[in-house]
Amino acid sequence: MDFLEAIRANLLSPAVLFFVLGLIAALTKSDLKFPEPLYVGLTIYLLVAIGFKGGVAIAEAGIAKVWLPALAAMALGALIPLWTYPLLRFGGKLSAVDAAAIAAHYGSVSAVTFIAATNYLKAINQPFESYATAFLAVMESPAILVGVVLGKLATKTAGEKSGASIKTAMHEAIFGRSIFLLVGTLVVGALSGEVGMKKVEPFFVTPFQGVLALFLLEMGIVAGRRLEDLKKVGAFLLAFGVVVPLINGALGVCLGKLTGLGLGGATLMGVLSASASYIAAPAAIRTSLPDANPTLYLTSSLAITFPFNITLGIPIYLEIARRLYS
Amino acid sequence: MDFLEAIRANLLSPAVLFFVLGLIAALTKSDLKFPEPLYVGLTIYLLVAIGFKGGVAIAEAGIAKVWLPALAAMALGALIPLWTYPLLRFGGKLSAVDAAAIAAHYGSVSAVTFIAATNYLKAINQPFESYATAFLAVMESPAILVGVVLGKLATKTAGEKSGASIKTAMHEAIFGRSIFLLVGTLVVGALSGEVGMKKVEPFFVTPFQGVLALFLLEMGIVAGRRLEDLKKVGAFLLAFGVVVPLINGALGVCLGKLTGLGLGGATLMGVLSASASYIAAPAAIRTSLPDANPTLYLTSSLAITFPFNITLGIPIYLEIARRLYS
Amino acid sequence: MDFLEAIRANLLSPAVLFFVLGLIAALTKSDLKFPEPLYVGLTIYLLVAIGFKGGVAIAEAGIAKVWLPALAAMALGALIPLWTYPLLRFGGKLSAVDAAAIAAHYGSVSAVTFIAATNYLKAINQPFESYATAFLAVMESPAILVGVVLGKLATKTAGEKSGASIKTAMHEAIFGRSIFLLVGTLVVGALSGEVGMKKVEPFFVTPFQGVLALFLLEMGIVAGRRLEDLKKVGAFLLAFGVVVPLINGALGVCLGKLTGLGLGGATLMGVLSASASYIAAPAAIRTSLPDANPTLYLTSSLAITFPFNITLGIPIYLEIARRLYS
Amino acid sequence: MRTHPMKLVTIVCEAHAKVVVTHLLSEVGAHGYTLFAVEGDGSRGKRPADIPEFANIQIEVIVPPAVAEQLLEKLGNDFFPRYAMVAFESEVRVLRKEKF
Amino acid sequence: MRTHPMKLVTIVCEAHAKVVVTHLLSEVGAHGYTLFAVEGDGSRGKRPADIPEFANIQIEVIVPPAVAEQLLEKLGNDFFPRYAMVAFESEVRVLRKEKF
Amino acid sequence: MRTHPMKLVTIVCEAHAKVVVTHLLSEVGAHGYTLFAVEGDGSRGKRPADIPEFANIQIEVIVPPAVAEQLLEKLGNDFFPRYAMVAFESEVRVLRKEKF
Ligand SMILES: Nc1ncnc2c1ncn2[C@@H]1O[C@H](COP(=O)(O)O)[C@@H](O)[C@H]1O
Ligand SMILES: Nc1ncnc2c1ncn2[C@@H]1O[C@H](COP(=O)(O)O)[C@@H](O)[C@H]1O
Ligand SMILES: Nc1ncnc2c1ncn2[C@@H]1O[C@H](COP(=O)(O)O)[C@@H](O)[C@H]1O
Ligand code: NA
Ligand code: NA
Ligand code: NA
Repeated sequence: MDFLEAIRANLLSPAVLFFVLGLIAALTKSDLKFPEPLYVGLTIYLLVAIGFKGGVAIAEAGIAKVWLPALAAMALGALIPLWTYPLLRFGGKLSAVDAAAIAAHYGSVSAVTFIAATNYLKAINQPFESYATAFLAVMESPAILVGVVLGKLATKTAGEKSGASIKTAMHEAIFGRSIFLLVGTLVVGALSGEVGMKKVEPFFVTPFQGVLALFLLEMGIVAGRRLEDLKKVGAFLLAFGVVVPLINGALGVCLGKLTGLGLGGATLMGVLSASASYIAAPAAIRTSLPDANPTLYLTSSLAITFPFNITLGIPIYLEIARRLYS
Repeated sequence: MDFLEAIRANLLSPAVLFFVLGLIAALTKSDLKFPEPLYVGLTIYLLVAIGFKGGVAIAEAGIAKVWLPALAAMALGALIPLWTYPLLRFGGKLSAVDAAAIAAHYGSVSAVTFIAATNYLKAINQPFESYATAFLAVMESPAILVGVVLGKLATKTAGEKSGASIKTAMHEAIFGRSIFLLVGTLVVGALSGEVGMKKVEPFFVTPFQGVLALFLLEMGIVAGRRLEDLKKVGAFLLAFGVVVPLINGALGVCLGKLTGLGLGGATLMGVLSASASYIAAPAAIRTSLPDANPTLYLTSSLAITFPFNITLGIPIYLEIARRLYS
Repeated sequence: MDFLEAIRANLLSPAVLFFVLGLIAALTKSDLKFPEPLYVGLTIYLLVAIGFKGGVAIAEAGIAKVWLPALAAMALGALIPLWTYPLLRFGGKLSAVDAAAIAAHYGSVSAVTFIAATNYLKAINQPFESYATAFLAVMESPAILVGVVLGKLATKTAGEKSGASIKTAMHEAIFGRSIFLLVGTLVVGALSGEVGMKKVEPFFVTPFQGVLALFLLEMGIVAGRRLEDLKKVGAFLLAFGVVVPLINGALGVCLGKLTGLGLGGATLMGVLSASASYIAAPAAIRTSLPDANPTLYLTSSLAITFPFNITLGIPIYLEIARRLYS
Repeated sequence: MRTHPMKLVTIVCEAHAKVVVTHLLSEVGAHGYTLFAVEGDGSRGKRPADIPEFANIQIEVIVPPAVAEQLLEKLGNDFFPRYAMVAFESEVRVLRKEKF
Repeated sequence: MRTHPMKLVTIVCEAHAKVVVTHLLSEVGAHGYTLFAVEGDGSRGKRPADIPEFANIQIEVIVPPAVAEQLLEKLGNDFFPRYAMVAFESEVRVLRKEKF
Repeated sequence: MRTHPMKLVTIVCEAHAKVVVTHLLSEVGAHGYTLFAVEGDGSRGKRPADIPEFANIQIEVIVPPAVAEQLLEKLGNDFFPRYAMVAFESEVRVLRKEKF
């Protein structure tokens, strides 16, 4: 399957089409929306399913295979803010706190983008290390902490009064809902192993792709509503939201290869480092760096990078991996 | 299978039994009720599943087969209010705005009734054109628009102040949640085709009948609560709610045959034209014709026609189709 | 499989591991929680699924086999408060109304514990009478009524003003959500039989174990939050919450054998009588005996007995049954 | 348009008390009420509202001043000792006084 | 800190009226509103809030006194005869009066 | 029954501010609060409440007048510039003044 064909296959998959339908719903001001508990329920389902499956995969592969790339993933997550911060600060002329906040988002990861990528690889029969979920789990927090520290250094005087301290940010980054669920179910999956998997497979694995499609419908609506804000963020962030993922994606793929992953696993490492958080990071940043403007980081991660990755990014990172591995 | 057997089979299907259980819950004042987000979630699931499946079916059958009966279905939906309005106005001595509102509901359609009918046909192994969902999608709006125009003509002076205009009604009738979901997922399904279907089948197809049964439990509760209002609507509407569906159902079956559908498809066209809307129409009518009394149209569509169709109506329309096709 | 192995198998099952994960979430103050409608939705699903399956099983086994053990189960439920009340009153030095309230909880049953037990039996390939759900359905109310009468007798003068009467308690105990759902779907299942089961099986049976695991995650959070209250209830209730289930469990197993159940069915009867209600009973007791302290009955049933049964109790009751049957 | 003074009584209580509180409302003569689920924190700890049995509800009821007084009286005497609960009244103005 | 008197108008109505009521709010010049789903009981029977189409919503809007009067006027004349609805105003104090 | 005057402070803000606002409440000495999710519209656009991260919450807290003043002061100085937020106070009467 060549590159264009790969893109076409992704664009015409139900998941991406549902996402586009959601965008249209938002743009046509349809009153379609998911009630909040449904959204939360779908999120919990997706995180638990992916975490549990990853845990079972770790149990099978053995920790010996997983620790090195996992450590590398963590380091990559922590380092991304260090190069994106100066770019935003001096290239984009953003305030220090805004630059730190955005950098944190791009170092952290988007679980849904990762899930969509595994889905895509499965659809085109590209095998991958299913313990890659472990990388997702460990990459979420480090960048958030680095970003908060960067932001705090820059606003030492002003921020102390009402913004919660770095300690709060750390608790949020470690025990926050999504990270807790992912890490927790990884462990549960590793303890349950194949025997446990057999019992819960009809719920957590078989209908998974359909649930993801339905969820992306809602994500389309959520992202679509942010499209109005594109004007507010300016041309620099627009370009940033597409180019930086491409660079990070390439970095991730290379690191995946260096740490011994196969073609599929390296692609997923690329997807992770290319993706930007829009759930865990905003929650932590909003409380820790309240002076950062949420329109900037939410719009770039949710309305630019997320749609880009879901539609074009994933096949591109695969293509990069293919060239690297051939 | 003869007629009585067909009715028995329908009455003892889990879906209908769950509906009856819901009625009993309402009548015995049990505190059982579904939380609103669960109700919305089930609705979204059912609409998306039926729309997607219909779209895949259209892709397979080709648009050439679908357009003629779809157009006929639209026309039928638009025409039903034109004959029911005078009946309600002069036969039932209802006010003009109430007559218009009720007429709109009976021209529009009930997705759940349609879904229950496809379920029933599948259960008794009666094949049908699965692109019939397209007729469901196009029949929802026209009657609402016709009904609103009828009502506005009748109340030209009074209604202008706070009732939203025909334009609002049109937006509601086209971009309202349920119609948007149906039409949108039809298109998504048509673009995804069989390849996409395979991915989402375990979620959107396999558990479908069970989800429908659960949903009908809640519909039973909702309809059961309205049973108290039966006294308020009077004998005319009681009879109207049973006889008009029978007539419309027969019309629909005939039209299905005329436009080249098979026995199953014609039955579904009959079910659609016999069914009365209780979701999309009330939403549009309440904003466009606020002077119409909601007790009248909701009670007749939800507490009379819906239970009648679910239990007896569906096997009857099938029987009509059988006689016509034999 | 010997006893220790049986316990290990239970502790490492996904369901129990998810429960433990929930406990950890509560103890680490993670912000993970399920939205209320999701919780209600999962409860409805589990009750409907178990009820429907039980009903189908009754239809197959015939009422002749079911009535005797069902009657015995009812009697057992009604009698448990009569021996636990004096124990609590005089052994535990609790006030009359608190003793009556707690006694009611231990005579009533926990549907989730029962479901976890059927799950466990299935996992270790221990056959059981699947019509045992009928015992669950009939054991919920009697103890509540007995407990309310005990409590009312003790507080005749004070309670009359605002506490609702025994009549209210009876309505709650019979038409309350959970009991209505269970009994209702038992009947629906019995009427639908195998034919109906085939239709809804992919929704109500296949994914069941996975849904249960997810639900136990939330139950772990709910129980974990109550752990703080353990200090408030004192050593007596702590011991009560573990020892009384063991005694009731043994009683239930014996009664199961006496009324002709097999090894699996007797185990389930043991589980039922050992379990304590934390949904239906609190709801009824809070309105009927408002002077009873909810911290006492909720903490003992939810934070002591429920976790004990889920983890150790179930394999123990099975072991008791094994010894009795060998 | 002429508005008329009424009392708005707001009650925050555990969900289990719903039946008895709404019963009390009709007893003292309220013609309606509005109710919704809330989370809360108070002297009896957090009530996180994720399982309906242990949640809080907020009940709002508009009544004439005399009814408000009677309602608060009964709440204070019979309900406060038993249920996790907070209640307060405030002044509001309505359009159709005969409705309340 | 200086606070300024404003009116809080609270409207409880059937969910179907959401579009027309929020439209009215912006017509009379309100700069924002807050809205949530509620259950209710009143002269038109229970509204149990389990299906969105037949639920109640509560709308709260802070406006200057003149706007409140105009709003209640229109509600009383055009909306009360048509929709299941209750509305009332109360006195509140806000910090930034230019916001409302 | 004797009632006592208190202040009800109502805060509508983005859900992300929940932790910091409830922290502030206990800092100024409130003994409890009530909280629920709401939809909203305001100067910063619609907040449709379908995903919890971008939703609004409404927080209601009953406090003695002095605490209310201090609370509004801090909200106005430290929170208004940072968070999407509206806050206002009103007079209420409670039964057990020692509770607040
Ligand atoms: N000062 C307060 N302001 C607002 N709501 C309160 C306050 N104190 C208590 N509540 C509410 O009343 C419920 C019961 O209070 P308590 O009995 O103190 O736990 C709490 O869960 C809160 O929802
Ligand atoms: N006295 C009242 N106090 C508070 N809310 C009320 C009152 N009367 C009616 N309501 C609310 O207003 C809605 C419509 O009232 P009605 O038109 O009387 O049915 C009800 O469903 C309640 O939510
Ligand atoms: N005039 C108003 N009346 C009631 N609520 C308001 C008003 N203005 C704003 N709000 C609420 O406060 C939130 C934040 O307001 P804003 O910062 O203006 O976007 C909105 O989403 C609304 O929920
Ligand atoms: Na990243
Ligand atoms: Na029709
Ligand atoms: Na028991």
